[in-house]
Amino acid sequence: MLGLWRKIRRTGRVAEAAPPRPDGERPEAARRLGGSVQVRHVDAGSCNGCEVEIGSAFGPVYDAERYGARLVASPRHADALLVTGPVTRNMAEPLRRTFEAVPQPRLVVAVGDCARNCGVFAGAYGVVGPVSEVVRVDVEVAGCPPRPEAIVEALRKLTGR
Amino acid sequence: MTDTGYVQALYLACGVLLLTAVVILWRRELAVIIRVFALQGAALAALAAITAAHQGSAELWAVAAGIAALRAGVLPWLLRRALVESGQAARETQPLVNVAASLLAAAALTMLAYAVSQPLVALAPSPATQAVPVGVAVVLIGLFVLVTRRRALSQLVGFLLMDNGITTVAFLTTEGVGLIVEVGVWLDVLLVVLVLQILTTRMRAAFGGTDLDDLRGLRDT
Amino acid sequence: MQALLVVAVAPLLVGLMRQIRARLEGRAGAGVAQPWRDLRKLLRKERIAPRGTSEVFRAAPLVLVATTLVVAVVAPFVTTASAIDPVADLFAVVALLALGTVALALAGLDTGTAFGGMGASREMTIIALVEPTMLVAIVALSVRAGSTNLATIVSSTLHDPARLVSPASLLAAAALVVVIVAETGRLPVDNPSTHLELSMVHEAMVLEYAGPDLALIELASAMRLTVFLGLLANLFLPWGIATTATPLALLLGVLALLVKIALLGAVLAAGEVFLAKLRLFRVPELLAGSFVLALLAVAASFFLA
Amino acid sequence: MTELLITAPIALPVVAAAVYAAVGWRRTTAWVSAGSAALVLAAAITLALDTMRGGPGEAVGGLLRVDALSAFMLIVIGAVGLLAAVATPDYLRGEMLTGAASMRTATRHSVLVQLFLAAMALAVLAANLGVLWVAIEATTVVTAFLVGQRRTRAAVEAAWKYVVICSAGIALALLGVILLNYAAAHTAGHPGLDLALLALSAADLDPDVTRMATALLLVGFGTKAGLVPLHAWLPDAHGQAPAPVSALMSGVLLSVAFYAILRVKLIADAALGTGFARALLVAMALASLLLAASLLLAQRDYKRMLAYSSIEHMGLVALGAAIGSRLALAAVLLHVLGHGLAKAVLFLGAGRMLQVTGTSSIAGVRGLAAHQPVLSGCVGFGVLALIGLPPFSLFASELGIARAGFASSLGWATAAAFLLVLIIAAALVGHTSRMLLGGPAVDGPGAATSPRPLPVSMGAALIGGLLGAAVLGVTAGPLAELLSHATSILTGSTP
Amino acid sequence: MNLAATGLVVAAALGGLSAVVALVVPTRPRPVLVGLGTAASGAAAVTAGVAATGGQSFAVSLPELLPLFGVSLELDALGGLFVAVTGGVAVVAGIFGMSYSRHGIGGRSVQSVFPLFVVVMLLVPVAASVGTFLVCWELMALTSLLLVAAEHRQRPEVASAVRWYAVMTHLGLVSVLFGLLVFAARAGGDSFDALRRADLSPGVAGVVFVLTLLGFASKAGILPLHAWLPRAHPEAPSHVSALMSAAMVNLGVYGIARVGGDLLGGGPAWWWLLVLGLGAVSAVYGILQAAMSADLKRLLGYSTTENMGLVLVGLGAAGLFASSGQRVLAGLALAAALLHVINHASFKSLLFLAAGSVLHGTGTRDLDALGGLRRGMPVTTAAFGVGALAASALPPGTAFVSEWLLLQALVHGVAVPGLATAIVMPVAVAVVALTAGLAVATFVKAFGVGFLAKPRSAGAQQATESPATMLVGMAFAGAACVVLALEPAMVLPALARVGGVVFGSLESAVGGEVTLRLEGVAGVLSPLLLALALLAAVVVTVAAVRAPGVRAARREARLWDCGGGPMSARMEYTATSFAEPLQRVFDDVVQPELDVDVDHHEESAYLVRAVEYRRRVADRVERRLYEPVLAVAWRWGEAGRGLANGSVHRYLGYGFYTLCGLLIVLVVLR
Repeated sequence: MLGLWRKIRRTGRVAEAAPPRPDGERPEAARRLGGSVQVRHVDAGSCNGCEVEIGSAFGPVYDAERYGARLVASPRHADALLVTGPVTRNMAEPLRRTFEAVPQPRLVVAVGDCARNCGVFAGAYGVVGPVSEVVRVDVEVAGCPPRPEAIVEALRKLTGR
Repeated sequence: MTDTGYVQALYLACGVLLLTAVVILWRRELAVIIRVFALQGAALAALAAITAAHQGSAELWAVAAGIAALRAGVLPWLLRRALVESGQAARETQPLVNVAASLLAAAALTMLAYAVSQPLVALAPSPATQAVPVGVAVVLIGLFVLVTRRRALSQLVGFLLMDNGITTVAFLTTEGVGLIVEVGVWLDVLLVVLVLQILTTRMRAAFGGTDLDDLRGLRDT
Repeated sequence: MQALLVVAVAPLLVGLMRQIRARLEGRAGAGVAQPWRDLRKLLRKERIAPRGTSEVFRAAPLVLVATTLVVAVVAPFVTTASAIDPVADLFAVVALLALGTVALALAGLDTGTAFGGMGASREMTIIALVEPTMLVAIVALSVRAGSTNLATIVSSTLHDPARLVSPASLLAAAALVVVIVAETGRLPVDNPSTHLELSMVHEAMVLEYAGPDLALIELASAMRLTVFLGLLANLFLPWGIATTATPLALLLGVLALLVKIALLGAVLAAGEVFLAKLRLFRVPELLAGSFVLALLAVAASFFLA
Repeated sequence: MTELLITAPIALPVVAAAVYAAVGWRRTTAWVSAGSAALVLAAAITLALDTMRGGPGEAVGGLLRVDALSAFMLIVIGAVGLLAAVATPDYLRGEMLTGAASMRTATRHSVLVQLFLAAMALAVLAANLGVLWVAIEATTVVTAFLVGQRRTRAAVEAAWKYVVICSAGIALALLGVILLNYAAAHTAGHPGLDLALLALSAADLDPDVTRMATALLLVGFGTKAGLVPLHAWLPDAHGQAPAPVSALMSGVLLSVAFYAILRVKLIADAALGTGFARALLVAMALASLLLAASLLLAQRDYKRMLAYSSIEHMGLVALGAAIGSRLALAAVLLHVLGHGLAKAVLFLGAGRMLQVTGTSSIAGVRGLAAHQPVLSGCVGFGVLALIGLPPFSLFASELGIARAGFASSLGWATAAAFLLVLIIAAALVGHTSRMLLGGPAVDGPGAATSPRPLPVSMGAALIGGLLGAAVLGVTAGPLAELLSHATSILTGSTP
Repeated sequence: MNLAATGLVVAAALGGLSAVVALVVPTRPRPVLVGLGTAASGAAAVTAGVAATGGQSFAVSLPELLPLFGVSLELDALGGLFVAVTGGVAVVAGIFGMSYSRHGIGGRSVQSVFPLFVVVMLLVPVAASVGTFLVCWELMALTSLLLVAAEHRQRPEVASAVRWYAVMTHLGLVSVLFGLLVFAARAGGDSFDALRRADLSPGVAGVVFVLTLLGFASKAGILPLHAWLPRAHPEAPSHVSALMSAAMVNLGVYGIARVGGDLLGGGPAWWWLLVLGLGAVSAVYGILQAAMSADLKRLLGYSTTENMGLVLVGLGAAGLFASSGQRVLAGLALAAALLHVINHASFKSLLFLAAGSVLHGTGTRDLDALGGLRRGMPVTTAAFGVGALAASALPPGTAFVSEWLLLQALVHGVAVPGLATAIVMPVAVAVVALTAGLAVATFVKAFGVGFLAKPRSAGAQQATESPATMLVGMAFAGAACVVLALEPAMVLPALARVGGVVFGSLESAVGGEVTLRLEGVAGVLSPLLLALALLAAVVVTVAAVRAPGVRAARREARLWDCGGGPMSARMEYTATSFAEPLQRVFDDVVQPELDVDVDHHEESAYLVRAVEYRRRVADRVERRLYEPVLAVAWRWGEAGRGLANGSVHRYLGYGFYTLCGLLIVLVVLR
């Protein structure tokens, strides 16, 4: 325990200084959330590259939480869905249901190229299409996988902080 | 009858009673047993007669006659008839306790009878009461026959042996228990023997024999 | 008034604790007021009635908040002069809080989902084990004061502070801390920020709630935490509490309370950093330990009195 | 008048027997036996009233005597006899249906039953111990063929065992009678074997001889009363006898034999002090209870079960007699009556069960209540009565025995006895509930038989017996005074 | 004739009349008439009981009844309390039975026994002599036995329950009988007055107390003689279960209070420690078994064991305090115990009636097959909810008040000098607390799994609400629960008077009208204020949530099934799975039997075709105590058969050897 305490003391703060608030269009719904966004992550068929980056975005270095975003376990608690990967056939209906489960106002963030336009999986037999073909998408994050900064930036668009 | 003669006759009769009881225990042929039983009946009748002679009582003479008729006549006759009817197996099969042991047991029972009868003698010491233990011994031996003998007929004899013993005690102690009771007792004994005889017949019809070991249908084990 | 204070402070306390944890983990943290922002947002959101749920599901958050509110009103946080003294019994307070838990468990079962049932089952297991510890600890405390009335206990402690360092008091305090951790669903009994349904206890029951209902539940759990810490603070460190109704004393009482709660919260948050969640079936061992502590406390209060 | 009344209970059945012997059993004469039993009961009640008003009465030159105790026993004989007689026609018809009996059998049955009743009446009315012995031995003779009525192997076997064991046992009693006579002959009063005189001059009897006589009498009459050690004829005979006969044997015969023990005990207590007879009776009682418990626990035959239960109840009665206080003896007498009624109902019911299901094995009867509700109800309540539940009078009498036991020096024996009674009750309930409760059997012996409704008169007998026991348990009414008188006779005090 | 006498006579007469009516009227109107008669009889009994607790008394002697003994009756405050409670339960059970009895138990016999059962239960606390008491006690056993057997054709378990019940109740009777008869023998009299005057040596008094305690505890379902209760109560028709569980078991408590307190006049501390210990063990064990049980009525039955255990804890504590001269605390503990008796009667009758309604509506009482009843049976659900709240000792429920009183008594008892109290009281508090906690879990399970969520079987799916009279019966019981929960002060003066009967003059322990104020020790509680505060808080919260800016409308959405689905009832938590964590925690105590059968494919042991999982929580006491006894009895029976092996020689031999032995003894002793 003491060792852990010493390590905490030695390490200090790891979070990088917050970059300036991103500008650009904020979705209408995001305005009504008032600086608090709970996020439910949906893996619609991803190769898990994006998941690793989402993990880093919520890790100590990028610390997305400081902007008022938090990962939650249930879509009922969520304001936004963080969808990764191309939507596979098996995941199309669950994705739609997850979306339905989120109370209004609700937002969808498509994370990664696959979510935006199927990326390398475009046209594959098991793929229905990009996220936007299944549910309405409010914010897109490009990259394969997207950089954590990009994800944080998208989240900041939602929280407005 | 002189007193000495009375006493000797009395003891002789009692001796025969006990002896016949032991012989019944000893022998296996049912026919012999029945004959010995008849002898015992006669001895009993003699005992009654001796007492009657000693007391000079007409009532007792009548009783003695009754005993002679019943125990030396009717009952042995009934038994013999039953034996003849059965036709087969005129011997007692191996008893539950073998003969040697039976005789030893008879000795022990006689000792017990003597021991037990001490107060009976002590109550009114007289030649007659001195002989009471013989009666008690015959009762016990009769019961022993009932417990150990396997033939229906020998059990019957055992029962009658007990009865003879009891009658002996009755005579030796109080010269009978009153005529009505006496007659009632005889009647009962006679009826019991009749009943048992009929049952023996039925048993033979139902079981094909009179071995009491066959009577094991009713049990809880 | 006390209730308003608790309502206002509770989310801040949670925010403070999260902030402290974030700092200790090397993160920046979302700020102390973030829970309030969350609540504001949730209140504005849509209400959802999951199919197949009943009035029990809908009423549970209300009951949960209401029970906590009543406790907040009657317990001596700021002043020992309670508004409704006949309710301010320690047994009653414990039972009220349990009632809230029960309402939530029923709501979890009412949804008919596997998670709801699982959460309810686990929560009930824990509460069944927490209850005896709590009550025995109360006995340990009340033996000194000769009453289970909260105000009486607090004022008697004020009059005789030497008792606080008695073994009975320390043991009872230790037991109560464990119990409070279990009751409020903190580490190591339950991880309030878990995302894995299979490891959830409290969270599993509320998976179906959304919007204002969820807000009530979050608020209530924050309040419960505050109330428990407040109780702990005033039962063992009653200094500063107002014994008269003068404004100055009251102000002092409020300040003292805030400081005590903040300190306790900070300690709790710091402690959590060092702990991992226990396996569910190790929890009874922990609770049994605290039960023994409480029992020892009673014994000590008798033999060492 | 009294003379006539005293002889009536003996004479009436004899007359009835003569009628049967002459006319045979047929539709017109079927109810003669019931009439004779009813008249016996009526005579018994009248005698009871007489004795309570005017004290004991005598007849036939002092050979018969009636006092409150005899009157009470006569009432038991009359009541149970009436129950059995009412159920008999239906029972015999049932037997004829199955071919187990013919008109001749029925005739013989009726003659013998009437003689049986007469013998028992004689036993309780006898003023002389010798006559009493003769009457009791006579019951063995008349019932022997009743037990063997079916002529099956089992029936013959049971009859043989019955006669041999009972005769051997009762012969011991005869020896006892003779020794008592001997002792009596050497007292100042020369009482002979007259019961009343013996009791009066008992103090003069030679103790050693009397002790031996008492032991023999208790063991001997205990044989007929179904007490250990010579109890073993009882389950066989009761199991094989026709139901009405079992009812009479179990309900009355045992009690009549026990009546003899009570009379003997009265004399023995006066001669020897209470200790000797008490010790013997307690030993016999506890042994009987232990035996009944041992054999009831895993019993497989319901008629034998009832028979062992009779041994149990005789054991309890013996315990009560051993305790010997007023309360205990009153309870003993009440128990005798209550047990008579309940056991008669049960044996009659068991006979009917045998006719309906064709088996007397407990395992062979299942879910009887589903197709024979009235019969099952009667049997069920009968068993409840037997284990001593209120409102049946056995509750009151068992309670009385227990109370008296704890108040006496026999507290531990009482406790042991009632623990055994508890075990027996458990066994009885277990066996009975297995037979009666449950749904209608889908297959097996119970289902094969077509439901046959319970004949009216038999039903009347069953329900009447139960009601009688129940009413008696609620209030003894006028019987209470009779009980008090009878108890006074047994304790040698004035009421 | 005062009110107590009139009420009692009327109650008995009405009950008897109903029994007769049941025998003569045709099937159709029978249950209604019997139900009305029973309810009226109950109402009269309540009047009599209340009058008696109010100070009226009534005594009558009927020497003509019960041969050899005579009957004598006397109604005092202690008896009055139990008469009133029994009457109250009879009212609701009677009303409920009017339509409940139509199915399968409308027969003559059952219907006529039912009112008789009520009448004899009313007579037990009125009996004033040993004979009367025992006859009433045993009549109660008989009538209830017949009622338990009522449905024997429908279910094979009934016969087994009947057997257990008959044997155990007889065992209890024998124990009580021994005790009371020894008592009566030493006192030299049969009447309770004579017993009161008796001067027993401590040893004898102890024997009497222990013997009667065993018997009475068995009736109250206390360990280790409880085994009949979880069998008989579930198998009886539900309104009978209510009567048995809410009224009959109380008479066990009555017996202990009457004999131990009133007749024996208190006694040494160890008696009451024994009572307390038995109560504590039963409370914990009962609720643990209830928590494991998946059968609704069995659960309620075990809960009865638990509650009677709590009552005995109170009674034992009261006796303990009384024996050490703490009259205030004794009064408090006794008031707690008696109040709990009343409360338990109210909520347990409600719960059993609701369970009966469920059985009526769904045909099953297996919690694992229930669920989702709130839609089909809203009133029943509400009723069970009220009952469950009351039973789980949470405010604002009834049991909370009495357990609070009990805890207060125990807490203040810690301060009483004496080593025994110092050790016993904290443990007792812990026991009560553990019981309360487990009770919460149990009733959350019963209510949540049984009534909420989705139906788990077709029966539960098609459940429809019960007929009006059943609902009215439940409503009465529910109203009693609510009133007792909010205004317990109402019954307290009566309890004080009852306490006076049990332990001699006790000071009134609890006072106050709205607020319960303990006299002599510090402690206040106001259930009414608490409920009002709770209500106010709910109103405030609702108002706050309805504030502008908050959406009012609700959108219906499918359940969150992780996007998969559809969710079926098979995925739900069942009662068994709900109890699983608790079962693991108390593994060592309950010792469940676990069977896991894994069925492999032929090709490989790693390919599993099916897994079968069975768990059975057997009654451990039963396994450790009863099974060996039964085995011994069985062996005894088997061995005993050898005594009758059919050999006539052996039979004669018994006589021969005995005779020889006897003669030898005569020779030796001469």
